[in-house]
Amino acid sequence: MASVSVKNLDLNFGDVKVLQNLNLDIRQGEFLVLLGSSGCGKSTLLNCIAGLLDITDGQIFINDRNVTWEQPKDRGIGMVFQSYALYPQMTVEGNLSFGLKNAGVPKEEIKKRIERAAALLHIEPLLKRKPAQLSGGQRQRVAIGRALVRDVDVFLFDEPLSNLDAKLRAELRVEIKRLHQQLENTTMIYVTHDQIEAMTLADRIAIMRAGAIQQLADPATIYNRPVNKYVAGFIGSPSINFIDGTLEVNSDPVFRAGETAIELSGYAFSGNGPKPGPVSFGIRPEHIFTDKVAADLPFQCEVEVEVVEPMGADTLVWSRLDGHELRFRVDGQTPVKEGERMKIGFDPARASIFDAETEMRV
Amino acid sequence: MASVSVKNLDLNFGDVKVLQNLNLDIRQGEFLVLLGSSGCGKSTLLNCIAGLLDITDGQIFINDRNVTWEQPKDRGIGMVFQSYALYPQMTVEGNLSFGLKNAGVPKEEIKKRIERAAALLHIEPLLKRKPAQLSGGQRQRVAIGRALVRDVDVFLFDEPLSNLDAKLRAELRVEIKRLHQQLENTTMIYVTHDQIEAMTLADRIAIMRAGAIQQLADPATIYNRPVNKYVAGFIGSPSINFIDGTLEVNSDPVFRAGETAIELSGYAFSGNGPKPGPVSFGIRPEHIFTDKVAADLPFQCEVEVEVVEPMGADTLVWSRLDGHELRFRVDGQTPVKEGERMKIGFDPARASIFDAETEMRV
Amino acid sequence: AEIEVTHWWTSGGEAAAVAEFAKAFEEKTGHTWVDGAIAGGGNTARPIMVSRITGGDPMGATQFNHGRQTEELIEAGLMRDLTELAEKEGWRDFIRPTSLLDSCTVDGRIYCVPVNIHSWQWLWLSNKAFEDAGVPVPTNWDEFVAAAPALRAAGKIPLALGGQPWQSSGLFNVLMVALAGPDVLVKVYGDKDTEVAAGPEIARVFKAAEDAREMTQGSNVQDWNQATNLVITDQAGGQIMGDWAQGEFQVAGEVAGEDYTCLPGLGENEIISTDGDAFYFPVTDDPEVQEAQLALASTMLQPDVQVAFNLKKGSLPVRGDVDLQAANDCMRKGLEILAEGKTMPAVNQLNTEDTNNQLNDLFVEFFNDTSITAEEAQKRFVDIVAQAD
Amino acid sequence: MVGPRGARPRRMLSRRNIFLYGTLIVVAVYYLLPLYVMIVTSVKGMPEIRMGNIFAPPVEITFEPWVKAWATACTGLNCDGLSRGFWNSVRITIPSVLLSIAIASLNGYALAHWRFKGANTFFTILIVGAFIPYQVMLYPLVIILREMGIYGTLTGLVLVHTIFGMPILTLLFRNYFTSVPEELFKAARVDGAGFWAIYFKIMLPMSLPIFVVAMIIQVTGIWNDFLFGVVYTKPDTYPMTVQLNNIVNSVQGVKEYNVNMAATIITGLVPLIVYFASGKLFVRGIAAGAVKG
Amino acid sequence: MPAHARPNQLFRNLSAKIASIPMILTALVVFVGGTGWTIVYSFTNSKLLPRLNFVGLDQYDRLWSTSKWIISLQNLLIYGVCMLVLSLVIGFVLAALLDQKIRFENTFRTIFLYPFALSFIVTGLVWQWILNPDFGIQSIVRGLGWESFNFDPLYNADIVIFGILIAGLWQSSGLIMCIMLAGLRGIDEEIWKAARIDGIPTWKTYLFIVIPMMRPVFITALVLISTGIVRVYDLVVAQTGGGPGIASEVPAKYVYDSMFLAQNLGQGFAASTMMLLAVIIVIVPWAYLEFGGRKRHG
Ligand SMILES: Nc1ncnc2c1ncn2[C@@H]1O[C@H](COP(=O)(O)OP(=O)(O)OP(=O)(O)O)[C@@H](O)[C@H]1O
Ligand SMILES: Nc1ncnc2c1ncn2[C@@H]1O[C@H](COP(=O)(O)OP(=O)(O)OP(=O)(O)O)[C@@H](O)[C@H]1O
Ligand SMILES: [Mg+2]
Ligand SMILES: [Mg+2]
Repeated sequence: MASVSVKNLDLNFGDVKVLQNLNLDIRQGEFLVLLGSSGCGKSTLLNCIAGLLDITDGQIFINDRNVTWEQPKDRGIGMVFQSYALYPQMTVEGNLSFGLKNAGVPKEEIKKRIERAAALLHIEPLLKRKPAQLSGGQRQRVAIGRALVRDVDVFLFDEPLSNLDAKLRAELRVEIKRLHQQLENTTMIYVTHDQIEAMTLADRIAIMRAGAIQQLADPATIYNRPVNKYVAGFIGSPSINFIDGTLEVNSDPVFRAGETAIELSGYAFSGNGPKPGPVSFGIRPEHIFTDKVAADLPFQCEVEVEVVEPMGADTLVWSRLDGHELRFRVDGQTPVKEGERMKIGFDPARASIFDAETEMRV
Repeated sequence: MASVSVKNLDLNFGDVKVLQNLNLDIRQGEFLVLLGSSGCGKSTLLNCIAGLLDITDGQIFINDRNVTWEQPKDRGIGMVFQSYALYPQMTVEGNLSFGLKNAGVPKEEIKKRIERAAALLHIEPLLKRKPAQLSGGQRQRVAIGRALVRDVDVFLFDEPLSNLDAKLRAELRVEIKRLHQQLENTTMIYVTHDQIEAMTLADRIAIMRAGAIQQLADPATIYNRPVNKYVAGFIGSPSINFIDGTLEVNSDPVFRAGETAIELSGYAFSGNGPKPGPVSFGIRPEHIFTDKVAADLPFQCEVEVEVVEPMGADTLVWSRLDGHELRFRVDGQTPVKEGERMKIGFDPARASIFDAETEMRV
Repeated sequence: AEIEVTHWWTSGGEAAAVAEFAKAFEEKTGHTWVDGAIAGGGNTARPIMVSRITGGDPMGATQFNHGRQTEELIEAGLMRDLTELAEKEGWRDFIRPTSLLDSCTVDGRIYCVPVNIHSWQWLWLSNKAFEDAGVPVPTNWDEFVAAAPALRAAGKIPLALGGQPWQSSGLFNVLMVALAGPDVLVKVYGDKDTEVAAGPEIARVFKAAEDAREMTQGSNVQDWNQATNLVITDQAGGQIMGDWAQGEFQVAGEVAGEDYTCLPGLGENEIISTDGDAFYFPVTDDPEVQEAQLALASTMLQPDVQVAFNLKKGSLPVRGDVDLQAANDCMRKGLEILAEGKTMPAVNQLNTEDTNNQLNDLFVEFFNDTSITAEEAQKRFVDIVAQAD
Repeated sequence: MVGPRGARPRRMLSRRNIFLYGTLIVVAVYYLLPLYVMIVTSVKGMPEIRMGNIFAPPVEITFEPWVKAWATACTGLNCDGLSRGFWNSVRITIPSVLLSIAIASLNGYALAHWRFKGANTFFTILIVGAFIPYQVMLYPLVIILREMGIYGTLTGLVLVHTIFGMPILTLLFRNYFTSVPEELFKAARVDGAGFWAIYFKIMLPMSLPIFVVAMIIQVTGIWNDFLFGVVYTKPDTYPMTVQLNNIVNSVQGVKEYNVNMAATIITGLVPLIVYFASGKLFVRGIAAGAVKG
Repeated sequence: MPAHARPNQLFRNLSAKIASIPMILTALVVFVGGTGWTIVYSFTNSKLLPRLNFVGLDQYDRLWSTSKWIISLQNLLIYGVCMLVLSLVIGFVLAALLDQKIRFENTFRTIFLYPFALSFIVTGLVWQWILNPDFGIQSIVRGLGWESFNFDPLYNADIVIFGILIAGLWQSSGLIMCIMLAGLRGIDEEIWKAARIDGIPTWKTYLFIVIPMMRPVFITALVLISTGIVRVYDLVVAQTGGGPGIASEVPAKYVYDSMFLAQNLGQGFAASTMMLLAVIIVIVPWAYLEFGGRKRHG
């Protein structure tokens, strides 16, 4: 059953076409993450679903009801904003009850719901405070609570954690995940541009670019089998290494860049199999191994270390393969020096190859 | 040779003592990162060094010259701000040259310096644009360029990257690192609260808390041998696991928490060796291993998986050990299910143990 | 009923005079006078009054200078027709000169009650000032001009003149009557005769005005009664001003003939111009107010009220049949001239306000800017006369 | 180590401080001079004033002029000074201020958050309207009010003040509300609050400073208004400024400067009190309203 | 699933439209209506009462051949330029001085702002008095022994407009100062720090960095000052009544005088139409850019 579905949505601001013929179907209870670079239209899409923007063309259904022209409050949605958007002059309790009072919910019911939400979010002791007296994380929890008490079917989150510092962000991320597990049938649409958030939270991720959805799939697919070069480059941190070269299909397909030739026998080509021509070969830093492990892998070579970035648990090593920048990850304990030569290896089956022209996966 | 040295620095805002008796010596060419939670006085310290704040007591030396009472411009420093602080109505070129023109540097010299800085920062094509026409990363580069052209010995960075998105941040981080390598004798003091930045950039890290420096050491020491519980908890993401219990010193020291006992024969106690009493046992998620690897390690046990957070390359698993939350990292390819029981293990030698009362490392 | 009366009589003598009206009205008729004084002169008050009337919320009665100011309001049917009352009480029989009533008459109907006669044609002189200067008090304009240097030498301003524009044009008009005669004035303003206006007689007046301009240098005051005060306090030799100035002398306790001297027609051409004030009664549909309006109109013309009012105001009564025992020297002079029938129409009755305003602008500029020659000013004067309707 | 230590020494009489405070004090004198003259003159007797020096402190302090200005100064037949118009002014000012602020704030709010087609055109017209001299609109307004049948009533006057306060106030409120984060407004809409609920429950409590600013501008403007007060009312409802005008402009012999000054101060007292009472908020509010442009 | 038609746009956000009715009515009926009415009647020879008696451009002919009108325009130009420049300069300088973390900031701010609470009638009166050569500043200075001192702006036709300017500035610059101060407080602290590190002198920082950044503040101030300038009337009446002679006449006063003193409505309307025309030529394109464009935030 489709909980939210967007059909042929267009949205223009004056002459600027922000969303173009966008289609999206979200199952009930699904956790969908919208991921994309700044300005690609994520917030705009969310606002359209919430009814906060008048769409230019298309239709929006929530629980199979056409809500295209309904008021936000009648759509059965709750929304959490990046800047919290708490009502500064009301207490936490006032913030939570404002929507319910507007809807004419009886007093007792309001009380019950606030209690439940407060318990769920651990904000009982804060109910009498005003937003200014709360820390960032507490504020964000109240903002979530405000959506929660409204007992809606669809939750919209617009970068709810991006104003918080790393530690708090990690904590709240887990809380949101828990919340989703507890509210079984609640659909969540979550905008972010933090990949960790996207990967850890999503049932499915929609990668957006310039108002269009590039790929809509579960996190593993997006991570392992990105449909195009943009998605591949966007997902993963440190980001994927690209090596430009040509695909040769004699008997077995081979990727060739300068001196280097990589056999692609294990690679699962999409569609009609390999076609020769210029391509980009993408391999993730974390799929490149060194030393002993490397020795077992189908492709091996030696590179010179250019920059070393220790990151605590791991160390990121920057080197070059045939003139192309190549980064890879080694254990934080391994001693690596700049200028040193290292043996590396990877399995081409875990790579992603893209047509140089269309940038689509081959 | 000390490039920057701060002696017994006090700084009060009215009655609020922000910095107290702070001492700091920075070698020439060193890259020092100031790390600390919000409001701990990092920016204040930087401003004192720059001469933007009048200190209450103490002395500041730059290149062994007492600059305590000198004007900012005479201290031989360059500074880059979190908000870029570019002059919005001037072109990039104007931004870069304004300070030089005021200092009466000859035209040709200005031109040369701008060219060099622009080349170093890859902003040659932007010279004629205004800040509003630049992306965040480009703006930050211009801000760095503005400090660069001044040909100074000490660079101060106040959270220069915190306004940027993750990807850009990673790129610029590397650029700053390269810059430091290229400008050999230039000292850099860099404020951040992003740990990855701190770990990857720093020669030494100073962890600050409430106006005092908690630990000043190289990244590896800070990561592996934090001097107190605060530093241990502050550094590392996902953050370190703490298990409260007691230290027993019969023959070999043993850590005991409820049912669990961990032998500490490999642990390097600081100071006068182990003293029995209540302690916190800290072990980093990335130092906990599973399955085969775990089997070789000194301490092993079985836990139930509570939450699974896939993060692309790795997956974070939340479980419990004797009632205390325990997180650990497994490879992203490993299939882990919630509710499953897993075997884990770690080497207590890699742990950090803190006195429960003083919170200092034992 | 309560009847709201608006006027701009707020200075000392004026306020005392209007109080007489109010007292008599309330005592004699039992109606109530609600005073709506607006200070700042007709120029401030008039637009307010007109707005009130055109806005459909008129006062019960209002002061206006009779003349052409109200023509349009009457034509628009906003003013009450008093003809019935006038005929019943026989106004035409006792109001003198009858030209006063004529200027209240439009198409044969009477719309206002003239309450006094004010003549512009006076020169007020401070006896003490001349004494201080060691020259005799002049008896005509030429002597005055001749005495000016002596006054200057004694640190006095020979001729006081306030900064308000109407004072400048008034001064000029008085000069014109005195030096060229009332007929010329009627020709210029009444018949808009540009030939006369451009002619030698007026040129002579402009020359005299140049003298007068010289004599006024140094009087840094704005209001007319401040200028009068300069004469009262002997800082100035004299002032050309209407007989309303008399009230100020009286309030200051000065005695005509002893402390000050008055020269009607500047001593050259004794005449009374029949400026004056009149009351109009805007149309209203409240019968009680209507009744009170008639009662007020009638009260204002009653002999004793006329006497009381005009004594305070320093003006001449509009009826010839009253006895002004209490009148002082100057007033008596005026009454005599009036009795001789030496009267002339007021400038207001000849010119529209538009024309008057243009003249005000011309003369205030002329009297303040010594770089404007008499010839230039006359040329512009002729233009204004030519344009006037 | 030797050398400077601690805070950079500051001399109280540094060149910078002398320049800074010197300039401020000189300018402050220029601003205070008229106030000084007004106060000093208002407690002098007429003979002392006539003697000449307006800056000289009073030899003999008398509060006679104040009493006269407040209670006994005459205009025409009414000799009860400013007191006569005081309550009228209050009666005019309160509803005018309230209504004009209510309407302008609603306009500003609608313009900031509920734009509809053409709204900006109307707003532009309004801004241009701010440049029209009041006098030009006197006649058209008389006609409009007459046609509405409220000429000469308090309602009419309140309406006039509302109309003429609208451009600047709307600009002020619009800019202020625009600076309120849009997400707050969106959150409230999702919470089911409509136009009015958001205005009253969210915007209003958040915007007190700007309301205070608007109130000060309006109280000052309306309290000091003479033209509308006299054109659109009747003698028994004339505001205090009409009285003030009468006192100042009725010259009886010599101008009674002391009474004039006293009357002036008394009349200015109410806006001054309102202003002093909310001075701090004023500055803060203007910031929010003006800076965004 | 049924496709819904777009509902009637007229009834969307109905409350907002209802709430805007007063504004729409004011804009249309009062400002557009009143202005249109004024323009129409400027082509008539209306005297005391408006009458539709068309006379073509006669009123305009006369307007432009009247020296009082020309002088009014000149005065407005001088007054306007000076007022605009000086208000901005004084307002800004005072704000900049107050922004130096000085003591008694509150007191100084209050002093500079209090004249705003006084009406023009009052302002005009006090300044008329202080500038009166017989007992104002001039007589004081002469009393101090400097006999040749001359300072009588209100009685000297050449400089009378500056006498009015002194009072006008006194009254309104405080408000501008407040707005500027608020604007200065809104400038990012780090810009200042950056400039100090670059070694840029304070005055240059203000001139080349801060002022360009305060554009919106200057615009708000500009609207406030210029509406005040165009409408200046009370101050002139209270201070000089247009004198000496007609040396301090201003257009708003010309309009008033023509309409109510001369009882020549047509002339007054022609003058106000000219004023409006000037305002519209300057303001409308600007206002459109400033307010007509897209909402700039969010
Ligand atoms: N009111 C508006 N008028 C014109 N263009 C707008 C408006 N609001 C947004 N846009 C444009 O629409 C595009 C999409 O904006 P949107 O806010 O949806 O981006 P986003 O994906 O949420 O970005 P971010 O990650 O920065 O929040 C942007 O290019 C933006 O400039
Ligand atoms: N002008 C000031 N007056 C009073 N207290 C101040 C002032 N500036 C800063 N502080 C206080 O000094 C402390 C240190 O501030 P500082 O800006 O140095 O923190 P920080 O470490 O840079 O924090 P962040 O990471 O948020 O930038 C804070 O508690 C702050 O509240
Ligand atoms: Mg967004
Ligand atoms: Mg900081």
